[in-house]
Amino acid sequence: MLAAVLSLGGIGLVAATALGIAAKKFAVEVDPRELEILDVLPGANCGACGYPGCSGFAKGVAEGKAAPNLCTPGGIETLEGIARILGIEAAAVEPKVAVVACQGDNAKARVKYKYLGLTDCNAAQKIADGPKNCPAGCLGLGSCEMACPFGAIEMTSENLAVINRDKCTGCEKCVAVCPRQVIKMTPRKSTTHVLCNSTDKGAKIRSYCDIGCIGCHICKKTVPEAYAVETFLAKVDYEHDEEAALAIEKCPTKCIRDFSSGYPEGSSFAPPRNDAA
Amino acid sequence: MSLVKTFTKGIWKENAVFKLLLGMCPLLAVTTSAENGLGMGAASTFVLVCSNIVVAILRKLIPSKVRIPAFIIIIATFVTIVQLCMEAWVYGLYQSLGIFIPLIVVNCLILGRAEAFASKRPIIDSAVDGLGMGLGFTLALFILGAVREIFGSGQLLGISLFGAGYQPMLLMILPPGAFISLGLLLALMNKVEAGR
Amino acid sequence: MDNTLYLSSSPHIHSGETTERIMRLVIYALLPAAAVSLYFFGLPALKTLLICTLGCIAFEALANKLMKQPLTVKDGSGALTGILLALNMPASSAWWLSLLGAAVAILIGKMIYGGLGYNPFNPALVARVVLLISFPVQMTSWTAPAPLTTGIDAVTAATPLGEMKMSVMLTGKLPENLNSGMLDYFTGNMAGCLGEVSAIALLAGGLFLIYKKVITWHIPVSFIGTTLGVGAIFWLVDASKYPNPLFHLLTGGLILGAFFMATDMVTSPVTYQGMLIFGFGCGLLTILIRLFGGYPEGVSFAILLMNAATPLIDRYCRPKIYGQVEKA
Amino acid sequence: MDVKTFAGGLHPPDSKEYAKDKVIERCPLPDELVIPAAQHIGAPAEICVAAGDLVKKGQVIATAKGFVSVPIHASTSGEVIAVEPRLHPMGKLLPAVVIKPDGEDQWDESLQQQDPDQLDADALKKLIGQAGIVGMGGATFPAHVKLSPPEGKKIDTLILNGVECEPYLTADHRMMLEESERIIDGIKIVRKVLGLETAIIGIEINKPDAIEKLAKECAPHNIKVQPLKVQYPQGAEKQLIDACTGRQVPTGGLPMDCGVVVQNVGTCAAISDAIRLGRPLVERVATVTGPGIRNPKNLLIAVGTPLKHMLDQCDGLDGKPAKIIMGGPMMGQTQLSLDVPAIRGTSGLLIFREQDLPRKNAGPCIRCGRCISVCPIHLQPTTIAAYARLDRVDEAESYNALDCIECGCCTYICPATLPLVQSIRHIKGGIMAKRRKI
Repeated sequence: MLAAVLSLGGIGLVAATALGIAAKKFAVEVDPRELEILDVLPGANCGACGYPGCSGFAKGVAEGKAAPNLCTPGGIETLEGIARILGIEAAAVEPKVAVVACQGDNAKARVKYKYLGLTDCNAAQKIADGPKNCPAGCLGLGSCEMACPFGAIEMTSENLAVINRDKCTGCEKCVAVCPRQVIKMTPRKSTTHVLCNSTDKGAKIRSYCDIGCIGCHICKKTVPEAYAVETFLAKVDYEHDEEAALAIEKCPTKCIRDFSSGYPEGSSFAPPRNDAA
Repeated sequence: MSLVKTFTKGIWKENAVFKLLLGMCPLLAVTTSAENGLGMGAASTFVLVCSNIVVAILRKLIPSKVRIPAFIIIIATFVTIVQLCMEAWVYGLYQSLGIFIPLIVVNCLILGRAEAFASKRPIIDSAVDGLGMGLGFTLALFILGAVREIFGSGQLLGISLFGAGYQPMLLMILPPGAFISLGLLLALMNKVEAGR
Repeated sequence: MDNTLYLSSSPHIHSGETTERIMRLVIYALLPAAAVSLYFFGLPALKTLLICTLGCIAFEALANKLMKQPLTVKDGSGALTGILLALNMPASSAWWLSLLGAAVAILIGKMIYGGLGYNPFNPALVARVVLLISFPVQMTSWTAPAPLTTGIDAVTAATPLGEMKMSVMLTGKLPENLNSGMLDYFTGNMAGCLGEVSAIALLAGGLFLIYKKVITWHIPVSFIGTTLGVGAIFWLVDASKYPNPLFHLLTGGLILGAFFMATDMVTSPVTYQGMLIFGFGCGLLTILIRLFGGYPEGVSFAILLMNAATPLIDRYCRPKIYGQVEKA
Repeated sequence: MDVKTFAGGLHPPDSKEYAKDKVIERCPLPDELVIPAAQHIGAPAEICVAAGDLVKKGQVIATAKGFVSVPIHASTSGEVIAVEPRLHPMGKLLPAVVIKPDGEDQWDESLQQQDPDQLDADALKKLIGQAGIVGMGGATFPAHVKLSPPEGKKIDTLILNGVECEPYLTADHRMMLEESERIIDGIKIVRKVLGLETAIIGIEINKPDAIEKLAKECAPHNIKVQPLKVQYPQGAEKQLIDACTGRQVPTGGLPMDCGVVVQNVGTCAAISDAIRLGRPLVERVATVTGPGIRNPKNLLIAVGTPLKHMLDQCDGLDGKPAKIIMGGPMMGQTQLSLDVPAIRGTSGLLIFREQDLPRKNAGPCIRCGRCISVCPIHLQPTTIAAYARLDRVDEAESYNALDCIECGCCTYICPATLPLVQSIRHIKGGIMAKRRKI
């Protein structure tokens, strides 16, 4: 009995001493804040911050190399968490959401040719600048859908990309992959958007699309403070989101949409929850 | 978090097997029958509840650097208790579970709860968490054991289901059967989850 | 107005080779073996063939429906799996055994990985091995061949490989009459799975596939060559304990496996070099399992094990590309 | 006969029966010639005429910009009616000179006839550059650049490309039969420029008449005719060099890295004209063929002739066109409209109707390995394409995606009808973009 106690105790003592020495000698300094920050990050490793994964970003923030407000998917909650850990003031980051500025699906926009080949917008764009007559509209081959790490993008039954506002975290992966720059980052709280990306003249747009912005200025005349028209394309001033919705009825081509009333037809998404909340 | 939530999350939302994939070793090894699964589940639940309580009691006394050895000793104590009790009262089950009873010590589910929950929360919470997690684990073991027993020997809890004409599917009792049925069960769970 | 011209990336013509055509040719190549099995085993063989084939097609359609995919049964791969599975079953298989085999092959062997092209293991072999392990008695209840002409009721018998294993295990020696039945082995007049019995029918089908350029010679030759070569070495060492290579060739599922199962494109390497390695591995494992393993026949296990090694082989076998030369 | 070839490739039905016996016909001038400024690899030429100018045939209308560039010449005499963006065979609107022919078709008087024997290599090279000669096989690489190997590169062999491995096309075949004298003269000039003796003409054995004729006529000039097995893509530089000499162009290198210069037979004929007659490259032979054309022909066309006009010379369309292809069916480019002009690199116009298009039934890759066995570069197209689908640039690069010559063999053979070449082309763009970034 005694021998057992002594031998086991002895082994324990020796091992503990060795471990203790090793722990002191080979200690790796890890900033404890780094782990804490990693805890508050969403952990999607989406790369929207520009760092390789959440741990890379946590390290960057802890070392003071990265701005704490780069994590768009995490939103205000994450930012507050990081600010608390670092003991700094939370500099508010405007939460963003991506919007496909086009409604020219297969039913509404004409094609330049029938495309055969790889289901990839970038590959199609290389063949005579894409199969659609519109030089700036959504090609509908789903490159953004593939690129989205959050499953927030779907192609409608008529092949138009639609982004789910509840799922979109604003990581901008889709923006990077779209060959036609038709996906725009917009303030999350603004729900009214001009869904057209073509700067062609009205007559030309009418020749290839039923729902493109023709630059008629009617929206601007209706709500002057909320709209501006540049190169035949209307733009919403997102500061005046609520007023902007007043022009939707007046738009002759129906290219202005208030997302709080639902997504373009052919989409399976349920209307977004109240964005402002 | 309310106590009810603490309790129920272990059964479905954070089910040790179906959601966290913890405690695979006993899960795959002993679930050759529903009875074995239940026995293993009960033993693990007991250890889990007791160790969670003791860890919660001692959580302020245990220095964080040696917490893992301390947890292991606490868990090992209860495992030994369970082992001796089972040997005394349910000898048949004890024999069929064999080495996997002492191996509860290294079940990462138990250590995981001690580390992630009990060492940071009060006693009552920890006990409820342990109970919930344990029951969730037991449930998983029972389901897997039942599936394998039904297909592998045509019985459930030792009661013959299909009569003499049934040809048992031996594979389900063998280790590959555990992997295949677990995989299919997980797929089913994910499907159910995705459908909600 | 929509333009009606097609634009695409080059090339603008196609060989006309299709997945369906490949599958169809393999099915044609299996017909002689199926016909021989019908001759020797009669109606039970027909029943097994039909249940396996129709079962596979039905389960694939079911899986398509469940996973909300377009129907893929038209590519013929499901039917092919069914035929291959049937040829790997004993003639006397019960209906539920065949049906279960079809379910395992299609659902667990193929569809859960994403369907044709993504399955790491040959589906028919997955099913065969699952059945063999689950129901060892039923899967090894061989019927002695009873050609339609004789009209005798089926009796059970052991396969030549089974007899060999039993004899070596009991007496340490090969059975006396081992070499007496070579001609029967060649034509298929022996006990065994439906499709593996007739070497001549299988060879005809295999050569047809090579002639039609559906498969290349690499896997069959290196598979059979290795089996014979290694078998010959053991035979030369001790002819009383190890059977001669011809016996290895003609009995069991070697030819069926080498021409039809190991060459399954999805689960075998894509480069010639890789195919040779793959065939070598299959051959070596087959002979080792036959001579030293617990089961009398090792072709299925050997192929499945090498299926698992295929990604690795593909990773390391790359053809030498044009232009990897010194700059002049 | 000592017939050679290379490893890999395949043999699609060559479909040359449409036009191979049709003697080259001169295509009358259209009402309007559209001559784009970008007709060659390298910097586009700079347009130096304006609307209203009167030009003569052979007059420079756009000047070369940089070394890898050539001038563009008026293809006939007439009035420049517009200088504006027009639809280019690339499928984009690009700057072009629109000429209304005056019907006189008068050559510019300033063009001088020269005797190549009196000129040295540099002078010849300069004249070839000024005449705007580009590779006429379709690659349109400026010829004078190819003929100017950098210091230290030893060139010992000239290979003439008379392979014409693209199905349907017969322009080079007819050239070899009808214009063999000009071709041989061009070869002798190129030989002089490069200062070498060995010249080999590679011709596939599905053109036995051309082999026979050239072999007979070349013998006195110490030019070898090499018969080649019919195998696509034998007309690709790298494969042709392999077939004729057994040498391989190092990966990432040019033919000159293994001591070889390759020229198309049509290019040689153009070089002969450029020196002896002083005539720049303003016309070429193109095959108008395909099942969608009533009367396929080999036409001598002025550069800038709209495709529609070429069609009219062949009695028009037989049915509704589904695909208009400039070039051959394996590597040609589909066109948006028949208003596109033929340019210097236009070796053919091919029309398919709906029923001539391959059946499309793209399924999953079944890993049959056919693409690997036919790849003339011995790449693994299916693996590269799989990485391309996932945008895994580094892995695709490690499988040598950049060595792909885009010949189309893999896509042609693929039983799953996957667009392998397109995937590889796509990821090649990704690799190049990554390299530029670093």
